[in-house]
Amino acid sequence: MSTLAPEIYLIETVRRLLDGTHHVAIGANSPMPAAAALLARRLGTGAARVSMQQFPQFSSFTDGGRELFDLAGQGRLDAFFLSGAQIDGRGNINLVAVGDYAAPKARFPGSWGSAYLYFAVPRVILFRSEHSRRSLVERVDFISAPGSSPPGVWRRGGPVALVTPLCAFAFRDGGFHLASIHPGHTLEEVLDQTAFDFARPEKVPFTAAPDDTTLRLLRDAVAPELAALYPHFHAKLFGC
Amino acid sequence: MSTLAPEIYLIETVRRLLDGTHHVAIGANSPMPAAAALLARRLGTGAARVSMQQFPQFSSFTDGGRELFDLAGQGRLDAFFLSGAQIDGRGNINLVAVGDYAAPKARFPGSWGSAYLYFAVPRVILFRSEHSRRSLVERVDFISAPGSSPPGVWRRGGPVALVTPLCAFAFRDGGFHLASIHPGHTLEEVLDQTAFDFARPEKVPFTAAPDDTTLRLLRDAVAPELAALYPHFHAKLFGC
Amino acid sequence: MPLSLDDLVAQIPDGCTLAVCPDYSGVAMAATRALIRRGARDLTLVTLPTSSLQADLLIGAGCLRAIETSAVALGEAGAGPRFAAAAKAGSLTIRDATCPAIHAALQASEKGVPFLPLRGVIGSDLIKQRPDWRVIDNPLGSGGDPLLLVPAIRPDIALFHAPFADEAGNVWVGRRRELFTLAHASAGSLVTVEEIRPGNLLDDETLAPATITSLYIQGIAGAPRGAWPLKFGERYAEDQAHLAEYLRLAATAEGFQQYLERWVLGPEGHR
Amino acid sequence: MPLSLDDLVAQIPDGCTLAVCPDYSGVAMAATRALIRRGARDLTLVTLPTSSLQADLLIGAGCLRAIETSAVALGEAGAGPRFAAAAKAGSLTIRDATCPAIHAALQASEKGVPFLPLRGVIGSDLIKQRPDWRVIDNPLGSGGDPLLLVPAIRPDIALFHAPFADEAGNVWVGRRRELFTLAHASAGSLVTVEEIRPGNLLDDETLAPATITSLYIQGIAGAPRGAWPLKFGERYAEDQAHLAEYLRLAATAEGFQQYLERWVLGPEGHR
Repeated sequence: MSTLAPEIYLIETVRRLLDGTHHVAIGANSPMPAAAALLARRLGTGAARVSMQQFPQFSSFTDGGRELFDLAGQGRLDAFFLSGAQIDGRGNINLVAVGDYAAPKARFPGSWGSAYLYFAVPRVILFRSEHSRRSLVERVDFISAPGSSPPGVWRRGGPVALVTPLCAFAFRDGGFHLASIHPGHTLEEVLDQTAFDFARPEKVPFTAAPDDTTLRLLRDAVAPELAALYPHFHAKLFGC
Repeated sequence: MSTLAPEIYLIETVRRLLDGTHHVAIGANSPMPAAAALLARRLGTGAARVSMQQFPQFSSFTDGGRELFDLAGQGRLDAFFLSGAQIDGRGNINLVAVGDYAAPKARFPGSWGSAYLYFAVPRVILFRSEHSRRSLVERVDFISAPGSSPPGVWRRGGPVALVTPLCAFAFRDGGFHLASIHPGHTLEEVLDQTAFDFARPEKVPFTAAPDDTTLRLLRDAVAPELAALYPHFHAKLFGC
Repeated sequence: MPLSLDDLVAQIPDGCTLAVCPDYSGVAMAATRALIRRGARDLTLVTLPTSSLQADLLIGAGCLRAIETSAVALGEAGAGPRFAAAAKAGSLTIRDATCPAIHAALQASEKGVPFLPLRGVIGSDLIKQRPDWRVIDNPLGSGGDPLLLVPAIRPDIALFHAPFADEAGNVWVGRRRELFTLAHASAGSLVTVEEIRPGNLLDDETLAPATITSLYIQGIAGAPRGAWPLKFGERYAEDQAHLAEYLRLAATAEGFQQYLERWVLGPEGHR
Repeated sequence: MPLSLDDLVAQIPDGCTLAVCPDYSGVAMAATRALIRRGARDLTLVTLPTSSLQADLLIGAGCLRAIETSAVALGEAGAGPRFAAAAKAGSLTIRDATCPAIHAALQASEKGVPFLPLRGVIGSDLIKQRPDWRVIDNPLGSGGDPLLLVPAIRPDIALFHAPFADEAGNVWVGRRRELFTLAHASAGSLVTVEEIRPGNLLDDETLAPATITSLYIQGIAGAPRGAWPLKFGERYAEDQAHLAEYLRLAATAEGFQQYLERWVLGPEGHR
């Protein structure tokens, strides 16, 4: 098991988070979510339909750029992935700026569709490739999209989990709960690198590895698909 | 001049009402407005673009059934034609029912797009093929679309004229003004057959015939176009 | 994957809201006859934005509880005869609308919002008859600017006829873009097609732009000349003699029954 | 009928509101370089809904007074460098939005209504920065249902790149349906195309459905590889080396000037 690449744990974690979904959409530059969704689809555990607009073979949109948002509004999208330059303990994400909005210390591209999709999609999986006190903050400087809403506010979904290179958090009751730590990492590391408070069980399990069937499917069926979409990621993970 | 078919006067009347328009749309089963618009286009006096959705060669719509309404909302439609089972002296039109709405004496198809286009199109020309006290009433039983609106109500246009087989009315200040009577008809006839009050000059002119150039263009250039669209109307007007 | 007509219309349950389209879009007439044969009841029919024979037949056959429409017209003859008769008898709930209001109501559903605003209509008696419509003062104006809000309509099923579908369940509709809105706005779409083509339409960048993807399609049945006796785009014209016969018979309840027995319930109905 | 690039961009007056689209739609980069060469000033740029190099170049070259956008991003590198620099310096009015809000604002303009409602967004700090947006209690709800209203945006000009146009001034855009909304919502559209084809696209029932008609098109210029160095659909990929060079140079104001002189103002800019 020690021979498994760290990415395999991320893929398996996200694959499980997609259990029972039908339609999963994935944005640009997202090799890990793509691998997880394609694996779920092959296993038949979820993501029967995977939409990735930037790849023609996975783009089933024919009504322009608004179709993703419209179909999410119709309830036709079950899961989506978001991230944030900053993510805080209440699940708020910041894709805009650090510091004062009017004179920021750092400026990011913008909020994209987050302020809408975070509400419209039942299951939003947060993924942050940098696990640090700079990225996982106590309170975001700008709320691009809030992690939860007061009663009465229309909201079909929101964050269900936050996955990082160190661990996976579940999101419930407005906050994060440490669900598992990836093999090779420790609770101390997680506590040290996370600026927000989170709940945790007395004994935090290690993130489960995929079983043999899943692993075989990943290597035999998903890897070739992935090679066509994300050659660098594929090469890193499976060799050339 | 006595040799001109009555329809020629209608066509010329409507042709002049389209002076200076750019985009004119015409609904189904409207041979006379079609002839007038095509004539204006040939003369260069108006209707440079004529949209008739039911004829492929005149259908420039590629965004579905809503495009007509959307482009009217954008201000891209200059003139349109409407009618009514009943039309009253305030320019209100009724396309729904005669008698009590809940238990009507007569029921018509419905309001179509009138309740919107009457507001959105700067120049709406009313055409009614039956000039009688039954069709031109004092007060409509049901207002599909009102002829005018109180100040403050968004309204880009409305009725400019009502053309019938007997005469042409102009619409201004919320009511109809008799503009001309078609040759072969009389003021007494108009007064007798119209249930609503209307203003009139001391001496009501006869409807002008098209000049020779216009008449030649109608026969040489517009008639062949018309033959392809409305063969019966063309045959009646120009012989087979 | 393709269903029989009977299996297709079996997915239209009694009491549901069914959305249909005008002649120019492609009307699923063969499926409509199958729906009448299966004895559908209590449907609410929504026409985007008008209808002709389809609505009139469903009304005459007693399939409808209510209709939302901007017009039920048959050619130059005026109102559909069974529609007019039902209106006079008060035997059908009629929600009179205007074309762009129905477009707006379905676009609201397509976008997942509770309503869309619509200009015009203020002062029309339609508003008096539509307690579900709301006139508010434009919240982005400076006061005194009445504005109509049209609530979203979310049909259970959209039913229409299209030129062709592929084996993957995608449907090509050409210029008939209103069918995209109809499919997006409805929970599921049932489609009859002239033909089913091999392969996947989305692989063809010329055909893909006018293709409604399988995401929205609940069932497809092959039905060559499935819009008869109505026209279907440039493919076939309306059967004028048949429609004249319909208008003649449907003028009375007895005549309509005769029509129904011969052209819908009887063997000719399977045409 | 086709214009030169210079004549095309001469129709974009200083101070106007210019609407553009993301890489996947087809960005008129050659025309953007011509626009910078003509010294455009005080433009308000609206991106439906995001932009990359185009917005960053226009910002760096000092053409913009304001931008409304959901993101200005260059590849995986994050924010456009000149966009980020202008944000930090406070030298550009930035109206931060979220993608579906810009779609809604342009659809409102397409439909001629003052606003469109949008679900979500409640509780986002975006609302604090957008005094033009309004949150109301859903007038069709039963109270306590906050709903965002996004006002219509009516650009003076839309500018984009498309595969081909015809001699009649119609433009084929394939699957890029957002360009229909962009063209409908704007007072006029200026388009660059890879090629101009003889005949009339509307005569071809396969091509017509994905064709924006001449009614909306104000001017067309031929510009083979007119999206370079960005990708253009399946026709060509982005010039990764060039974009890397841009990112390297545009990290500083001086480097950006160097880029501008070589790749926009100089002879290479006419590429």
